[in-house]
Amino acid sequence: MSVVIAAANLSKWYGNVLGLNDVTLELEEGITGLLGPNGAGKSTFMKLITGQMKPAIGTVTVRGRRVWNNPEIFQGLGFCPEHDVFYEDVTGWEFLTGLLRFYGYAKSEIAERAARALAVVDLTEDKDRLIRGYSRGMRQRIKFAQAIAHDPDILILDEPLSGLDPLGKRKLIRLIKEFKNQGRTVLVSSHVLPEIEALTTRIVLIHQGKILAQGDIPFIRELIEAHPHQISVRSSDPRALAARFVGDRSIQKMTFGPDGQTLVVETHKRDEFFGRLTGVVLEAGLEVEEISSPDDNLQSVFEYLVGK
Amino acid sequence: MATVREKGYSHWDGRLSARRFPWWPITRTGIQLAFRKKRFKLVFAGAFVPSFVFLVGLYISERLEDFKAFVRGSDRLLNISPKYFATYFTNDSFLFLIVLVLAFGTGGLIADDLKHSSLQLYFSRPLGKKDYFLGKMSVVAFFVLILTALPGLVLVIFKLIFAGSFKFFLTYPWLPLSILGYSALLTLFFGFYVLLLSSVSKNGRYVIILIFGAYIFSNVLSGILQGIFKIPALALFSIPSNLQQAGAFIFGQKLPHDVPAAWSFAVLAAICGLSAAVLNRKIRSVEVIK
Amino acid sequence: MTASQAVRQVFGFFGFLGRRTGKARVFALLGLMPVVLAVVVRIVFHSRTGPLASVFTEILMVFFLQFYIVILALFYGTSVTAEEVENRTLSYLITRPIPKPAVVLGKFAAYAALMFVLVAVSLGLSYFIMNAAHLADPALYLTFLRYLGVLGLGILAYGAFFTFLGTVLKRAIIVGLVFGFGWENVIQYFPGSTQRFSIVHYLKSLLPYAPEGRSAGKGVALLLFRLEPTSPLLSILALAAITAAFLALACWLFRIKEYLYEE
Amino acid sequence: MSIEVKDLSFRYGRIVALDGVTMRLGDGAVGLLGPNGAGKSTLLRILLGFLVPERGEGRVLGYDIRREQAEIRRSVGYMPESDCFIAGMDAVTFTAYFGELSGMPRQEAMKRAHEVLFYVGLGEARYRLLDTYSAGMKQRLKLAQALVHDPKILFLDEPTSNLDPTGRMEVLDLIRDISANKSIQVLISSHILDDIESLCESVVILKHGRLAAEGRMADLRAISYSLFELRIKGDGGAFRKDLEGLGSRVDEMDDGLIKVYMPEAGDRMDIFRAAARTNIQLRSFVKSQTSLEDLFADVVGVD
Repeated sequence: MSVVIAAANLSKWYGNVLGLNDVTLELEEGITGLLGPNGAGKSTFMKLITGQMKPAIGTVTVRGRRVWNNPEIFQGLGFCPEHDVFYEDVTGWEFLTGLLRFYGYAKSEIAERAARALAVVDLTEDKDRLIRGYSRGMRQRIKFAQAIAHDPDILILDEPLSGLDPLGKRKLIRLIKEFKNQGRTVLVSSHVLPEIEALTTRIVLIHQGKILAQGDIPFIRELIEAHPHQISVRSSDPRALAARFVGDRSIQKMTFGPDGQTLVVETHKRDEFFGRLTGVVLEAGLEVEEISSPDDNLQSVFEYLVGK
Repeated sequence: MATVREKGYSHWDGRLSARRFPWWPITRTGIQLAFRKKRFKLVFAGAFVPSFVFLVGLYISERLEDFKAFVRGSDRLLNISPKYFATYFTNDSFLFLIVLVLAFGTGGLIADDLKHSSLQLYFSRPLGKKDYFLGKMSVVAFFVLILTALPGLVLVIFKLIFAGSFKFFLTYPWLPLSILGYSALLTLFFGFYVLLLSSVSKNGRYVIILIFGAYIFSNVLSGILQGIFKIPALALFSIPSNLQQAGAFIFGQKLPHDVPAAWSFAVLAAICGLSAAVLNRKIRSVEVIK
Repeated sequence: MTASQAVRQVFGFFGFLGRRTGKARVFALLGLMPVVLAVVVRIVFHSRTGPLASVFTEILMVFFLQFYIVILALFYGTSVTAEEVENRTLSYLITRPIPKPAVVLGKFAAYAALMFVLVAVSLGLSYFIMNAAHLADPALYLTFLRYLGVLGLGILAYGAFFTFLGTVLKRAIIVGLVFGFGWENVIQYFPGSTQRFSIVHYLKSLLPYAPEGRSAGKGVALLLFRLEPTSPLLSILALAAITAAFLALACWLFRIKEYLYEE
Repeated sequence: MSIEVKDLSFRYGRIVALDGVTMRLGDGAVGLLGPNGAGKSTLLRILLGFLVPERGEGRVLGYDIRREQAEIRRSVGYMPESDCFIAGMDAVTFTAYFGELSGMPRQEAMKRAHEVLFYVGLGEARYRLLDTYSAGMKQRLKLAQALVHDPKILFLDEPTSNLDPTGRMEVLDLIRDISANKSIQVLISSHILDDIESLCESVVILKHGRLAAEGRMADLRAISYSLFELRIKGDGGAFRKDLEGLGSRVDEMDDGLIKVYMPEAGDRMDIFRAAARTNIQLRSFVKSQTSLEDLFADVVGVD
């Protein structure tokens, strides 16, 4: 896994508004989720990588080459802007072939690439309709098509799933994964964490202009020592179950759920707890309906690191 | 007895009622927003210059003897008669200043709502399309009346005060009525004219240019046509000429262009009709939620 | 991809796109107005020939020179960069393997060509209809080509200046309006060399009528009113310099500017 | 319940938007789902009286949607999907303005505006000009203007779009608080199924203008056979063989999730006994039900 996109002590602000503050980061192949609260510097980072902004301090490089005012890196890089904006008075076909002019392809190759991109996002039958008449899902897919038409090996997507209905989301998630499986690099930014979780487990969390966390979600969750892990057990007699664990030193806190069936346990030593749980349940003869870890998802990781 | 305010959402104990003028808040807010625009107060104040000039004219006309030497040729202008008021109401700079104030102050009335798609907020309230237009139009009415009826009547009052007698009023009792009539005409016309152009595009700047452009272009066009063909009826192309014709008629003065005044009234009415039709079609409820 | 290829591709892209938007049709309609006028004049004055026709041509030139090309250049010039920023379609262009200046030059060239076609068609129709009486006379064609040349240079100069304005200012249209219709008209009343600080002065100096020559009616006076012309060669050089300078400035600015859509 | 429609149909020219929809919406929060173009916004527009249906009729809060439009709109709060505000105004005057347009006296509207702005979390930013508001703040502002006149019903169109994760949680809590115990009926149209899942008890799914599914979420998602999804720690092989010995089928997914299909008569605790025998840690144990996304996919068809 070689480093594809690298930022070294990257800082950027405009006026007195802080964008990024001394970010050092290396992204490899595969899908990386970029997330952070509004105004955390997420879109500033996206703009710096796609050469729409100049770094104030530090550098950002794609495959070792600086990005600002260095157009040939875009030969191998595709970008999907966040806003739902297009040249509205052209058809899907004209939009793709128009943008493909800038890669030095022959006319025949442009037509062939446009056709292939349309097939990938299955908009072939709509290629001669004006983009003005496209539905939100189709617009998002044509935007994806223009980013992959020149066969780049890096794809940067800014909120690609926003505004799509569940089927549209599924379709685009599958396309992004197929793109990744061809050994390419994808950077996806999104506000809706379940969407990021559907795409990848590798995230970069930016907050107040700094990298707060980077790596696989479960790995990060483990590292968060400050907050004990929550384990929820729904069984026929939660109080009996609780009675058996009261003496256990590793348990920090136990609460009973409003439905009167759930016991939520907080502990630092999950291993130890799970080790004993099966035995205790059988010994007490309880009927267990569900065991789950409510805070083992990206939302709670996000809350811990960013929350108030 | 202790009370604890329940956390979270709390209800409102008042009662919602249909009001007599449901559109009044729209007007009040429209006027406030106009005054909040940068440099609008300056433009608005400037629009009162002609009325001030004519006020000075009134003063001089009373003190004609001491100004005799100074005001050689223009004593003809300074004998105060309905013609004096007609000139005030129909001179070019007066009308142009009204267009200037309306373009800057009320250009965005509908354009801003279209741009920020806030129409759907209006129409998810118990508000008809009629109320929406009435509210917006009375914002324009406010500015036009303040620039026409108010100074007009004030001038009449000052004429009586300066002359120290009611003679003037007795000789022309119908003059205040003409002033009100003509102000009403301007209010109605500019109301429709501004709202029509304001609903044409989302882009505020474009609308301002349209309000100016259409007004000036119509005048220039009719000037060129008359220059080439010398047919008086061509004056009907120009918005200002039509307004001046109507004004001259209302004040019982000689018409500036020898075209029957009825034609000018017809042209102005046609523009208002066109505007009403376009507005009714443009602010359809489907448009409201895109 | 070499810079010149990039410019050609951008030219192709916006040449195609420019024709598509509704605005081109609106300006074509505006260009129709002189043609209609010419037809009407032909019908009304078909009996009389001679100088009267050329006088009306003068009046038309006022429309073209001081209104039509200025409006066209103002709109298309300011939208070379401002349009992409305002509609946020800029990110589609600057994430392509082409230098940013190529976008400005390519798009400017495409819009200039579009404007030239609009003006050529409109001028051509109205001019030849107006002078239909003596089509045989070769001098007629020479004057037409000269008019077209002047308007072409006007499009380039005004277009470049307004492109620069569009790149620098946020409120380019308002400033453009003040310059195009305020400063350019007022300048003719100023004495001496102040006239040199306007584009219209050089355009007027290139017109085929010597000022103090025969005063052929109101039209000519209108155009050449108190004009102290500079020599045609100098005027062409000045116009070329204006175009080149403002385009270069626009390209340089576009290259270093960061466009921040509201965060 | 307050929303009832019978055989509602509407057409934009040739395109059929609603084709004979009949339903009664349950209490509490109701999710309105469907792919783009299924007729969701058309249904909202008809209920709000922006469109007059071709066929069929309906009642909102007892008022007829054709004749008593003003009454419906007085007691309905609508949070539109698209960004909308009025430039040049601050949040308090904006909210009070729309309160007034709903029929509130001016002073009451101003007082209530402050209260509602604090409630949606815009307390400190309520005097700032709306032009300086971020997308997330505008989203909360839309909720505030929908609540200012204390409506009986709330129509929320994509309430959590362009909010950051923390903002999304807060708005979801607000909606939960409103719909749970404050006697306000909430109809939510959203594409983010996780939100609908966490907010709504019942759901309505539209497809091509027809009612594809309607009812309480729990009933719609129940499945007949007992399928358990497990996550374990330790040597899965032995555990798997042990379970198969008890007569249930075991599949292992690529992300480590183990699916156990128990026979009807099987006792779930056998899984625990098997785990104990092969000393495996059972880290997650859930009786599977179709996820809302799967329900949506097979109700609406194509995957």
